[in-house]
Amino acid sequence: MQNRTFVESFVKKRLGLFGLLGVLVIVSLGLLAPLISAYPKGYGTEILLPPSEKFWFGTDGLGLDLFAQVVWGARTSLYVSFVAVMVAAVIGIPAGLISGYKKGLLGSLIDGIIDIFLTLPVLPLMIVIAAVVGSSITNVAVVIGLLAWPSLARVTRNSTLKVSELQFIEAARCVGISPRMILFKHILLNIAGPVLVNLTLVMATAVLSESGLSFLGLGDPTTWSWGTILKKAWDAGAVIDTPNPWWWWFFTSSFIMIYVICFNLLGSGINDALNPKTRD
Amino acid sequence: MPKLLEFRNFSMGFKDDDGTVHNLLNNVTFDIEEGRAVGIVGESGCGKSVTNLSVMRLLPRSAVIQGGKIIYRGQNLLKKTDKEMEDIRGKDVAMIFQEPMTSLNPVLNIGFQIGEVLKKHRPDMNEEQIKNAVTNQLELVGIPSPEKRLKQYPHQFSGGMRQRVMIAMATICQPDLLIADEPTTALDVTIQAQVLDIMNRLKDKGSLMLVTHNLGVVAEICNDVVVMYAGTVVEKGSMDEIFDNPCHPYTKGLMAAIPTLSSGKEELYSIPGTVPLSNKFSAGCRFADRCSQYFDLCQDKVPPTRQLSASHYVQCWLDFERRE
Amino acid sequence: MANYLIRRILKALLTIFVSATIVFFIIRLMPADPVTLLVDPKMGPEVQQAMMQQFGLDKSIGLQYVIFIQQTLSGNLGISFKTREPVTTVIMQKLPWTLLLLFIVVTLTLVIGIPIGMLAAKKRDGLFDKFINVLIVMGISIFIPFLSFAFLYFFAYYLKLLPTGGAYTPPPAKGFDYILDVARHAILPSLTLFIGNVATIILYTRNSMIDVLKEDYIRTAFSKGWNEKYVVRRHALKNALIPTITVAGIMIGSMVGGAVMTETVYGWPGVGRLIYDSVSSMDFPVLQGAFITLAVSVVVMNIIADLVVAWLDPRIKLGG
Amino acid sequence: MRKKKNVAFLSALLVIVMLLITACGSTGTTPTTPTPADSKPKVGGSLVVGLTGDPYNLAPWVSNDINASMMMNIALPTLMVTDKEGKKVPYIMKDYKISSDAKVYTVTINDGLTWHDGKPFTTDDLAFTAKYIVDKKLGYGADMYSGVVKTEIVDKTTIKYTLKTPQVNFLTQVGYWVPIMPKHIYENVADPMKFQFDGTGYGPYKLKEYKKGEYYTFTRVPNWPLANNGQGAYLDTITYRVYPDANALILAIKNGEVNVSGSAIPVAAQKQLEASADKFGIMRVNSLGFGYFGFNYKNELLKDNNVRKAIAMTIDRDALVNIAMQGGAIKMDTPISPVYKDLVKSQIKFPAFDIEGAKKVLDAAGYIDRDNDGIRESATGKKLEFELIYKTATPNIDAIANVFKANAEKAGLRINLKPVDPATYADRVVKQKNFDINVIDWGVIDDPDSSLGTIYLSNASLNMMGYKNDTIDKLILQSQVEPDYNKRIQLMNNFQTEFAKEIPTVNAWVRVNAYGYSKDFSGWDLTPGLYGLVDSKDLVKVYKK
Amino acid sequence: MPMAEKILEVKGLTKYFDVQGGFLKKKGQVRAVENICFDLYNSETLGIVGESGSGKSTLGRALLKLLKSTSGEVVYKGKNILDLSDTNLSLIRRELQMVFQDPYASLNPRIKVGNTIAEPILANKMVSTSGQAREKTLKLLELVGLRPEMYERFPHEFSGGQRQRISIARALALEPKVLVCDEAVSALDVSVQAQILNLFNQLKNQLDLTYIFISHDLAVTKYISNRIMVMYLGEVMELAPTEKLFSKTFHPYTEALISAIPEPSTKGKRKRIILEGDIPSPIDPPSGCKFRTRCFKTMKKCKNVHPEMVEVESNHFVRCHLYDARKEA
Repeated sequence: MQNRTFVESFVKKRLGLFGLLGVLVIVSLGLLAPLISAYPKGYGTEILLPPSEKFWFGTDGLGLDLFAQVVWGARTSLYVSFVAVMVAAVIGIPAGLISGYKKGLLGSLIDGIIDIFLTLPVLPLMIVIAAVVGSSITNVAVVIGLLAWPSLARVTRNSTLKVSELQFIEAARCVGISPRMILFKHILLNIAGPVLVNLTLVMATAVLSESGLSFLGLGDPTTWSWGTILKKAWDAGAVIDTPNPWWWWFFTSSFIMIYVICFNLLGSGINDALNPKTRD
Repeated sequence: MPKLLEFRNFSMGFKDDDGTVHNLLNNVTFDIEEGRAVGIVGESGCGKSVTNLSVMRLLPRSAVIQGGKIIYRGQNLLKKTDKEMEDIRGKDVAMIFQEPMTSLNPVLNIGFQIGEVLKKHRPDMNEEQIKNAVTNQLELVGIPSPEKRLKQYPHQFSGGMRQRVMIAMATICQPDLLIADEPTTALDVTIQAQVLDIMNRLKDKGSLMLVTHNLGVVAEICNDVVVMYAGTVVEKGSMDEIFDNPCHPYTKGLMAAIPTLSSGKEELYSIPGTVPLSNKFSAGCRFADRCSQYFDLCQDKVPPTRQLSASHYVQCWLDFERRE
Repeated sequence: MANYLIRRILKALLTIFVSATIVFFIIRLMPADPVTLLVDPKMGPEVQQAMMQQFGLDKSIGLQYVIFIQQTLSGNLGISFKTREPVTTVIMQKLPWTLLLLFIVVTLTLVIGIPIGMLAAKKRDGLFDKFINVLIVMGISIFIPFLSFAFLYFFAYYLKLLPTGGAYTPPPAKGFDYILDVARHAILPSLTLFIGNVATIILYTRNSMIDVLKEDYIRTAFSKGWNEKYVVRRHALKNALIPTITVAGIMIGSMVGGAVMTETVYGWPGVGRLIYDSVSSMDFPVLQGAFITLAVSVVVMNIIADLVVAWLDPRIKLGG
Repeated sequence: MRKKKNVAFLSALLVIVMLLITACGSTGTTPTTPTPADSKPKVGGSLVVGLTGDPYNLAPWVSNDINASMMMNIALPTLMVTDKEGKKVPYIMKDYKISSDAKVYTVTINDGLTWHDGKPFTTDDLAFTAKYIVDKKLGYGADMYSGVVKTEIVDKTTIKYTLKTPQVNFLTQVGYWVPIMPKHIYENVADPMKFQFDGTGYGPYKLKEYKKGEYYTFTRVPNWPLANNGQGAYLDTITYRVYPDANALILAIKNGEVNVSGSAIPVAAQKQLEASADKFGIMRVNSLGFGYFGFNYKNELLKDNNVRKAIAMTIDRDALVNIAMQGGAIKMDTPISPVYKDLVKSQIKFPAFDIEGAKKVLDAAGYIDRDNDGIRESATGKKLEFELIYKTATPNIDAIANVFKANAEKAGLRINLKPVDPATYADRVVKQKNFDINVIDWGVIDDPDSSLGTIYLSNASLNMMGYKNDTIDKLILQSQVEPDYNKRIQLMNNFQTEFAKEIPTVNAWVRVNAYGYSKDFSGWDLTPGLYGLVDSKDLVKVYKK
Repeated sequence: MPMAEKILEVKGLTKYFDVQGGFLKKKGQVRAVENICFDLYNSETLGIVGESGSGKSTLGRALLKLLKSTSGEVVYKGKNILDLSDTNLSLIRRELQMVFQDPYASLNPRIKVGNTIAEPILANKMVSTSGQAREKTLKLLELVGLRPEMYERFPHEFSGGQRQRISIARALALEPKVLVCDEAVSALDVSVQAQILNLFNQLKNQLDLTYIFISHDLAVTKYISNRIMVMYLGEVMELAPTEKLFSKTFHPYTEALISAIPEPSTKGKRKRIILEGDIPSPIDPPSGCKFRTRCFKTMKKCKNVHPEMVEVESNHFVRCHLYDARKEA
């Protein structure tokens, strides 16, 4: 769509804007974590305190501030999402571009691989790989990225197919623009929208995957991620305990949901702004 | 001759995202007399298709009717209930669409899709009768071995054949008014000839409202012509009047700009600029900024509609010779 | 159609082969030596050797792979490191439970999700649609363990209405009581997976319905004089179902993923839970077998979805 | 040779235990909640036992797994059990005699026992077990029986084992650890690893039906001679149900789906059960095992006694026990577990928690933070930075590691946490001995002298530290052959003095094992042992109110 | 018409497409263009007309090597450009350029129109600095009737006619000798179509261009072309100077085509020849003469024998069995 109207129509979609706002809040939480609160480490004596002015989200079983954990967890979640997105993008975008643009054996080979990977049950595979590579947050992020690329590649491929049918690609070939320029300038510029939308979705699902893996005990327990906080809470029985230290799991769970919702909203906001077809 | 359909100062527009309504059709007024074929001519963006859909009341959701009437056999269609409209559609007024590729449902066989019209409007007919009627209708529009074709799906038909199916579907209830929206635009010339031939044979059974940008097609089929520009009727009259004595600068320009088999090699007349978008219409004559005979008044005030003969009208500030 | 089916099955076999290969090599990439797990240091070297031989660990990776493929093709998934049972036996005990769960969830999702999506599309931009849109965003953002906690806490612990885990109360009752018992146990896991997946189906149904309603042939149908109800039912439904069913087929892959977490939290004795258990105990043959089983189920369900699509869509059915 | 064997099998025990999630040994502390005798015992009722892990294999001889041993112990009870004081006493066996040279053991078994399939249970089975286990090299049993050179069946209930070398603890080991194998079943089994054992035993309960990974149901053997004066056990059926984790198990107990926990339950779960004391009871015993931080002597810095001492001084046992372990453990500041009261009377202790003191020790030894990054360096510029490796599966271990890390950093040491899965742990720590510091919750289930040997003897296979001290070696070996108890205490005190000076490991806590049960049932008893409340000899006394 | 020198010789140009039936399955071949031979003379406009499936667009792309031809030669300046490697091609390719059909799709919506024109200038190293490229672009914009300030705008800010002007400017940026116009005015409104047709004529005179004008619109082709080539199912049916083609039509297909066009005039309605049936699929074309299934003059021979091109009069070529005799004569 058109450059100016994109921003306009995005702003008009209030949900997308809300998502963007939420994403910005979480990103700044993550980036500014050191300024917002001290890294929660060691132990404290004020164990399992409910939310108060001093501890906004209460404290956990080690007497550590849960607000600080959530803030630093945001940093990890962003890191995981970002690394996963990078990995997915580095593999998925070129794979999609090539399979969409090159019609020959290479194209259909890559397409076949994408197809197969899309069919695989991703989370079980992720569990297997995560169990094998061991628990480091970067490993987990890379694994998530490695399994997120097929959907990105598929979106890239479909968009590339559509765009490369368009005459300006042929026109560019005709006036002697090199294939590389065509692929990475002419086509990429035009499929940036749907690719971006998919990237935000990968950002969202990456956090779900990381939390899931951490919850299953395949995460990195030495890093504060939302999944780890939940895992600790679950292990300590905080979820079903009576009386219940609900703050231990509630805020973290909420942040996972908010994070995912915000990225999903952002994605669909961008999507709506890019495809005004929903307006009739 | 009795009037079958009358557009009376019909105005409508489209709502954009902000809810602002941009006027497209402005005071559209013309008649279709019984048994006559009217061609509505204009370039893209002049509101031809919207005019069609307004008759059928099948406008998209963002369309807003701003005023006027569409009178069919003395009754304002805009005032009909949905239920009443359903009874009119397909039976009294039927429509052929531009894209035969997309206008047929890909997952239903064409026997069903044609028979459906009868199922709706002829409750007296049983399955067997419907099937026979459909077979006959397919034969009528020149589809070979119709018995076999009934069971087939749209993707098994060629473009020309699909348009024949569309025609069969639209005419099976013998509607009083057949609306055809660019029925041959998507077709090859030799196929277009076939379809025009069929339409010529069928048009005598009722009235025809043919929308097209192809003046040749109009000349081939129509009795009357309505020339539209940017949502306004700039000129209307009988075919001879419009083709032999075009008055409006736009009509004249249009005629002169088209190379024909009989035209020579001299430079073509061309109208400068392009049809404006609906949110950029000028307050006065919408053709003003492209007009070769433009003067100040054109820009500011909507020109009057002048009657040049019993059937010939033109909406323009210029003075024309009235003849009978 | 036959041709289509053959090609479809060939592709499915290829997919299974690739997943088997991936998981085989990934497991062998593991830094820790599986022998450490398998063999107690107290065992004499000859016992260790015998055990390694028994599990084929003494052979080269390439040879192990060839043997693995041969055995897999003959339906032999090896022997569990831990229980020494054939992996096929272990999996066959679990598979019905997973299939039961998936069957319930897929049925519920389609039966409930599709009508809601249709309705939302029909009443597009209306209050109901807006409400559904909010639910969709929530639904696709669900973190399954969180949902499971909430259900477990509320229904099982707080209200004491439903059992906390397992698939039935042991020892199993007989006849109808057994079915009832299983049904009670299945409620929470099904509900969890259902909520986690129905949003996707609603979303896709709604979007594809909206797209279909914009098609020219819908306008054609209206131009024949039919009302909205008929047009939606006869003209839009089938067309809108085609992409929805395709997505549902693909979604089963992710549903199986969700099943791992769901089965783990609720102790549902299925293949997902088996995967989790085998990871904790590093039981590679079982892990491998469980994963291949899941891949096969997913692929089979994909084929079923594709066949349904082919049945709905004459363009595929007639090979157009 | 004998010693080597001894060491080998003890190592084996430790590996098994190490691989378990929870340490299971217990000492003779009395249960905290005495069983109220509020109704008459009667036959009937069904009990559901919750497990948090699935038995790998029904045959305990091949499975090496606590869940199988725990569950099958009601079908296959052992010859000997522990009494209230933790002493080994006969159970299936009636009596035994040891020859003066400790080479010949004469064992009599109780009469009237039969296998569940009707075949009589005789000394034939005992002799078969001794031979078969060794022949087929089945698990730790193979090592325990390996010293037997001859078995001699005197009559149906009497058997004589002759050992190659003197061995004072032969019977307490095989008797306590290895159930008897059914000769009539196994004599035809060529490969016991592949054999599917049907669970046929000779105990108070027999296996009725099961579904792997889900449940195992046992029914009462009527008039089992060794329970309740020949009446047999009270409960009609006992079902073991497998739960994914402790939380699910607790929920199930609270829900009434499960009546007793098989394995020890975490502190949070204990609190939940205590919240409804009218319905649930908890019994606790101190674990025989202990938690320690071990130093790898391959690391140049950790080789320095000053560094080890300083680290020892940063360990805040109060925080570990009260915060990290939520009160589910007791402090251990002596080299030998305080459970052994006689051995710790000497009050030989590790350096106390004193961060300032630790700083002083490091300053004095020349470890100073030269580049002001908060971490001290050695004279050669090496940073005092260590990797702490531990198994993720251990309860509370993250918290323990974090408490340790926090205090060590206050003293200018950097600790990098390295949580790993059990396989990697076994690989890196036990096999490769590639780590700096490890922390582990150690479960030991035998006498301190022999268990100490498996860790601290310089050639011990579980001496992951690479610790070598001739004095320690000599003291341990002496105490293993010293028959006099008081002399042994003296030797152990010498050991502790040397140990507290050297600090190859810092021993820090002893976990308290707690088991939850439903008060719908009565007759609960908890003696030290492997199986908590569901030990065969205790479970037969449980009845439904 | 005085015959100028040949600028391009096309010999036996053939292009088949493989049609993939999907995974592991070859469905067949589209015989899009078969054995096309013609010469293009300097400064002429050769019109190519045909209906869908006639292969006219494929021919245009094959000429410019945008598609890899199955066989045949395209000789330009004495060299068969189909044999040239990509590097040598670029020099010659510059002299053969194309204007595309869809003014909306032929410009990259994300690139400013000025850059769209300047990009090929730089890519082909026609100038060394971007400043020079800009200068040249501004001149081109002026040449096609656009204002210089439009350099900075994006395609969506332009109307169809303006976009087609931009496309023309882009093609002209490489200073071509031959311009292939593929349905270059079909997508435009009639009033705008005239503007662009006039521009083509104006540029031709100004720059001494040679056109190959591909269109389905016979009237437009007649207007702009010196010679016309009529194609049907991948083959040339008739090739003649414009005046000759219309004054004395030989091929039945051409005859039908001309008669099928509805004239926007009230005068003298001609008798129309209506061909029966559909255009056959180029995957499975009829045997013998490809037109025979719809031909109103079909003979027995047409079914079995594939007709050859016959020069029925000077410079007037026809592929039809009706004129076999003339060839022999």
